[in-house]
Amino acid sequence: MSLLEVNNLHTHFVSHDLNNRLRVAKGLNGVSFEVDKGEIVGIVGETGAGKSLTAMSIMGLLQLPARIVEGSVRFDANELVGLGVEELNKIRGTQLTMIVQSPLSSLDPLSRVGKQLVRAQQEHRSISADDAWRAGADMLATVGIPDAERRMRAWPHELSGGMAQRVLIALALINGPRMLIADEPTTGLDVTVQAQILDLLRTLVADRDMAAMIITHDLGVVAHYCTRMCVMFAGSIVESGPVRQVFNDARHPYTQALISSTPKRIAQKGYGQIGGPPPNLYDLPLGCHYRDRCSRAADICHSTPPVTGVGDKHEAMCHFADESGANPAAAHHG
Amino acid sequence: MAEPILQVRNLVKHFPGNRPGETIHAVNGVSFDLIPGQTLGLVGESGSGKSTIGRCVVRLLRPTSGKIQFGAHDITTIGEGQMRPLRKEIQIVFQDPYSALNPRMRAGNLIGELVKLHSDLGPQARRERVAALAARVHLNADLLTRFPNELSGGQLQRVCIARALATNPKVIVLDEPTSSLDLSVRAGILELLGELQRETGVAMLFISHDLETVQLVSHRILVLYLGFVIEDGPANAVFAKPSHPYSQALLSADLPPDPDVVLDRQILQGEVPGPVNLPPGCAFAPRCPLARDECTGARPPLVGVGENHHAACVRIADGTNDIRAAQIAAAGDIHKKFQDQFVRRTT
Amino acid sequence: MTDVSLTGTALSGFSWRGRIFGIARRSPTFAIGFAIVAAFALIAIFADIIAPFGPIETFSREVLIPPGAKFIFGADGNGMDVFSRVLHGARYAFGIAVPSAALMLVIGVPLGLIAGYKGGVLDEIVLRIMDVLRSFPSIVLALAVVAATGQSLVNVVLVIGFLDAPIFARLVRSEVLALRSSGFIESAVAAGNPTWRILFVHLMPNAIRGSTAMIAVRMAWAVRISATLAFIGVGIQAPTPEWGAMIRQGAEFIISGEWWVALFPGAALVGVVLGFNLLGDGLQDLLDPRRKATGK
Amino acid sequence: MSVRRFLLRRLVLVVPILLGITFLTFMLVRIGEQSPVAMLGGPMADQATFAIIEEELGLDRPFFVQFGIYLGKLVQGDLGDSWQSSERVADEIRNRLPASLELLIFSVLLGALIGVPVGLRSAQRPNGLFDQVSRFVSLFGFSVPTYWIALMSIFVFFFLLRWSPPPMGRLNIMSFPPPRLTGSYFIDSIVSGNWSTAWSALGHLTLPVILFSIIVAAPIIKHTRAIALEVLSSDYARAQGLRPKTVRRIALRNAIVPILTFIGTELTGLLAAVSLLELIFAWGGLGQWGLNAILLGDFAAVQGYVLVLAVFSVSIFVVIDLLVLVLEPRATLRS
Repeated sequence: MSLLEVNNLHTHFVSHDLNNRLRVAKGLNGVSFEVDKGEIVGIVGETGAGKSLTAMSIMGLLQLPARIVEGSVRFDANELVGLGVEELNKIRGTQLTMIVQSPLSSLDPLSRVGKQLVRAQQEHRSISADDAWRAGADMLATVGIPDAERRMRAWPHELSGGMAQRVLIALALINGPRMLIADEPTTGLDVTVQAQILDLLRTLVADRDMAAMIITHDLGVVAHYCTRMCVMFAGSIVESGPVRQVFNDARHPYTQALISSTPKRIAQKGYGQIGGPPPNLYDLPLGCHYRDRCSRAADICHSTPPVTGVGDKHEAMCHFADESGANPAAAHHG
Repeated sequence: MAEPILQVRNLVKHFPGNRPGETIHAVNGVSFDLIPGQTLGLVGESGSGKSTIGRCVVRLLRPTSGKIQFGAHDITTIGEGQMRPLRKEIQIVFQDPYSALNPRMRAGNLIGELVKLHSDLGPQARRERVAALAARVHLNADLLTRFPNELSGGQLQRVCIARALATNPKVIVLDEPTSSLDLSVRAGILELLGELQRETGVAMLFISHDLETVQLVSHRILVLYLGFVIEDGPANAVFAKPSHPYSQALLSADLPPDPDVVLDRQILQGEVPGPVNLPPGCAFAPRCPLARDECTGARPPLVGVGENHHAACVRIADGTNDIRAAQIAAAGDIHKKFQDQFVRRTT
Repeated sequence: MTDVSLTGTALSGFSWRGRIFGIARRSPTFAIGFAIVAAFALIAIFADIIAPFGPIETFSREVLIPPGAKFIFGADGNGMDVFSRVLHGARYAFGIAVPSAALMLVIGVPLGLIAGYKGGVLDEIVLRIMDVLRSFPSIVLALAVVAATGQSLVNVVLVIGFLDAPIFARLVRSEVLALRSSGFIESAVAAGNPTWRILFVHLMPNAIRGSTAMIAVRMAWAVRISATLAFIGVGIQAPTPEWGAMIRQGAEFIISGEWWVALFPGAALVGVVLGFNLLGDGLQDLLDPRRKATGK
Repeated sequence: MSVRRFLLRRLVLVVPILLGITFLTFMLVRIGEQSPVAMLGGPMADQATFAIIEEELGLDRPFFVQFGIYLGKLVQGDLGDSWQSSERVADEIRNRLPASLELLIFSVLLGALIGVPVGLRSAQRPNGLFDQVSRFVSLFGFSVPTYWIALMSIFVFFFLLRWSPPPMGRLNIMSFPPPRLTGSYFIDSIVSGNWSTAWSALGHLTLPVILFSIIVAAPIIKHTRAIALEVLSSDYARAQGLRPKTVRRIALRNAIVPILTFIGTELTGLLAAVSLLELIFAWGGLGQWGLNAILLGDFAAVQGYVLVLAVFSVSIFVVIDLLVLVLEPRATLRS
């Protein structure tokens, strides 16, 4: 049994438009995946594919009009969907934590770093303020903040972007979680700082025997920091598998298009398939959602494609998943 | 080589800081040429002044000093009234197409606006011109009646490019034109830009922090750090043999989207300092693993390291400017062994 | 959380019924406010037809009659029908609110546009005026000006319009400041738009959105302040059927127990002002779905 | 910047604002229709009498000379004399300001005491029943004219129920004002141990304070709710799995500064709004006096009244700035 098991998760946005017609945006359409101890799973996809929504659904942080209409999220064999805030908080923030986007807005502007670290501990267990303070300072040092004692007394607004991100990681790890979800942990950081943060994350996950899920739109991050990856499109995971396998033998045309659109591949193979506009979540086509943009589309694509296993833990949601396109860019020519 | 269409010499741009008496030194003496039919890539992290340079070139900002020569015109400090007729020659495409278009105007009118401002075409001729432009950027004609919020990011960026092309400009500044777009859409935009350059021979200034994209589209590259050019040269030469320690670190921090590439990274300590108080001497010295005492003295000049390839580092003279070589030499075999181990564990 | 694609939302199947219910569901506040304001607007238009008596028609032998069959809101100290007067009072409310709101916009919006976009001296002036007005209760200023310039409907409208114009100037100015550095204004400049086109074609339609809700709120204020002036005795004077002036008439009878003279015009006043305020609040909900979203 | 330098700078910046306001009122009262000359002279006076009065009041001199003389006296603390009461304006203000402040301060305290918790509670479950009701009540408070609600409650609580003393002044006729200490009859009489006076003062205070606190609470509810909502929906409050109680505490802490700033900016307007209430309850405070001065064209008195309002608001802003400095780590002393 895996640490985190997400099964057939459907999250919808239900609202009424100005003409009083019911509108349902299908944000997630049956998302299933697992994360095991020691793994770093990367979730990639374009804007609106449902990456962040997946994380929010898992963490129970959805705000109306978004809500889970079907499916289950099991963490360490405990069902999280439908739990009240009180029970959820026993897991959230201690065993399962999240680093949300935009580090600066994620810190309480009116509490010093140290106080926030102490508070995060005292919320979940009884620990003396002194002990919590010491643990906090140690954690700051662990995440690579020099002069940790002094930084404990800093206000959030005095931190640089990279520092703030480190403090957030410290906050997420302070209660010794078993799994960490990082939503675009390096977006907005400079390239040279990005490397520092990602290395830190990987080391921490390995040292602490944790699991992690990284949400990103950067295939480079997935390629070098994740063990497994899930490719999302229009609220579904269209392909998942070990990173190396997916990169070298992508079976879903969308994954193939993604990989072939990276500048490196373009430089080697020329321009591949051109991406179209994202599908309208209020009016998703029946069958394969990628149909309209797919060069491989056929009549059969009007029926929902099955999730087909194509290798060790490698699955793709495509009618043609069995056809190996060992060289993704070869399927198209620029 | 063709005559440059735009020459920038010693461009300096300062802004008043947040506190009284403070000065933000955004750009500190940058020179370059734009050649028709070629793309110059500006690379740098936040605070490197790359966007400021772009805005100075299209005269959205007035440079503090230096010179910008466009053809026969010195546009460095001319007023908006004199600049306006020249605007049709120098266009810009911004990073975020969602905010770069007036949300209250339809796509067709947004493109038509430029035609209207810079030509005497009647309404009918204008419509035809807009349709032709839309076709050229591969934008479906039925999208022209839509408002920006009814279009996707890729479509919006095509509208922006159509706007930039509407007046047949000689120079286009592209300020991170693909950063806010999804990967699969990015490629299409890059392809379109290349296609247009081949057709029209327009000179492009391509600003980006994404090294791979810059490498893909640029003929020449300028690497910026804290408003200084620390390296320039032909794109391939710079990527093949980065000479400034910062260029080396920057290039090594790149994550190629390919798990089979073995990373060999020189991770820098700390972050880019704010451009308020510039470090003395070489701006990169405080973070440079190779910094020597003399680095905090005078600012190092750009010296030739190859054909048309220059870098500003004092260590170039004695050939000790390679971070990796220096590290290996310093740490010896132990370091190398550790590094091998690390690489094995992570891949 | 908001990364839901809204592109290509078809607007087919429009129906008035659907639209009305849709708006009412999105913002009940707006719907109620709109209904109240519309009802009073109808009263103002058809006051002559609805009212049983003329607004200054006197029944000299029927002074201070409590509400009853003939005078459903009672009769006042001059023997006038309070009901008819309250109905006619609606005309003064709208007669002040609408033109003064128009005046606020005509003065404030261009001022804010130019001040925000051009900065410099004009911006300084607008800011200083705002400073003065901020440290200066508007009611006192209105009172002083009306007391100085004389009591007439036109004066009241002018004073209210001029006093509130800086509010819109500031509102538009701050929108412009936010928009000025936003991409589309930069790209409008880079496109070679002349300044007037940037101001009125590009900035105005986008900068004025935030003011829409404020118009309703300031109309509420206009109705209130004009009534207050009349109540104090500087604005419009009795026997004009203006609600503030009527409350002033009724004030002297309160301690002796003739409550109806002051109650009904005041209730009508509260109704209209509340209507405009609800309208403004609801407009804000409708125009800024994010506010609603975080509100949920 | 040190606090002292900050205060000094603030003072320097305030001078042109005060000067502007003074000039504006000086001009306004003089272009007015009411002329003290005509009023003082009475209906029977002839041109010669008018001329004498005009000369006595200094109104025959050029406008800017008059303004200069006024400013000269102002610098020495002389606000001139009220022609209506012949009292020194400075004395009148000193005597009447405490009455207004008593009403204002009690109302603002009560209003904040009602408004802040209600606003916070509203933000807990937005669009819930409590929220809907409190939003409506708050909008009602925005919309109801002070004087009208005052008249109506006088009718109910004085005329019908006889719970409230007659709306005439701050004490009943049998009581004498206590020795002046703070200027508040209620507090002063408690301090001096005069319980019956204190009881009477409290009785007279109750109705106007409750009424006014509703007016004060309305915008406070609205703003507290908006600010709290923003905090509650922010990332830091949600992702760390904090208990709702902790989130509420953080929300309150984050809301304090904007709420304080808001109350501060409202205070000046309230000092003016209270004058209508004073008028109806014959309170004898500054507001009532100022209103009358404006109506009668009592030049010096109007000037004095307006100046008090301006100084009051300016000092409130400084106090708020200093408070924010203490409570908000991001704040720095800037002009």
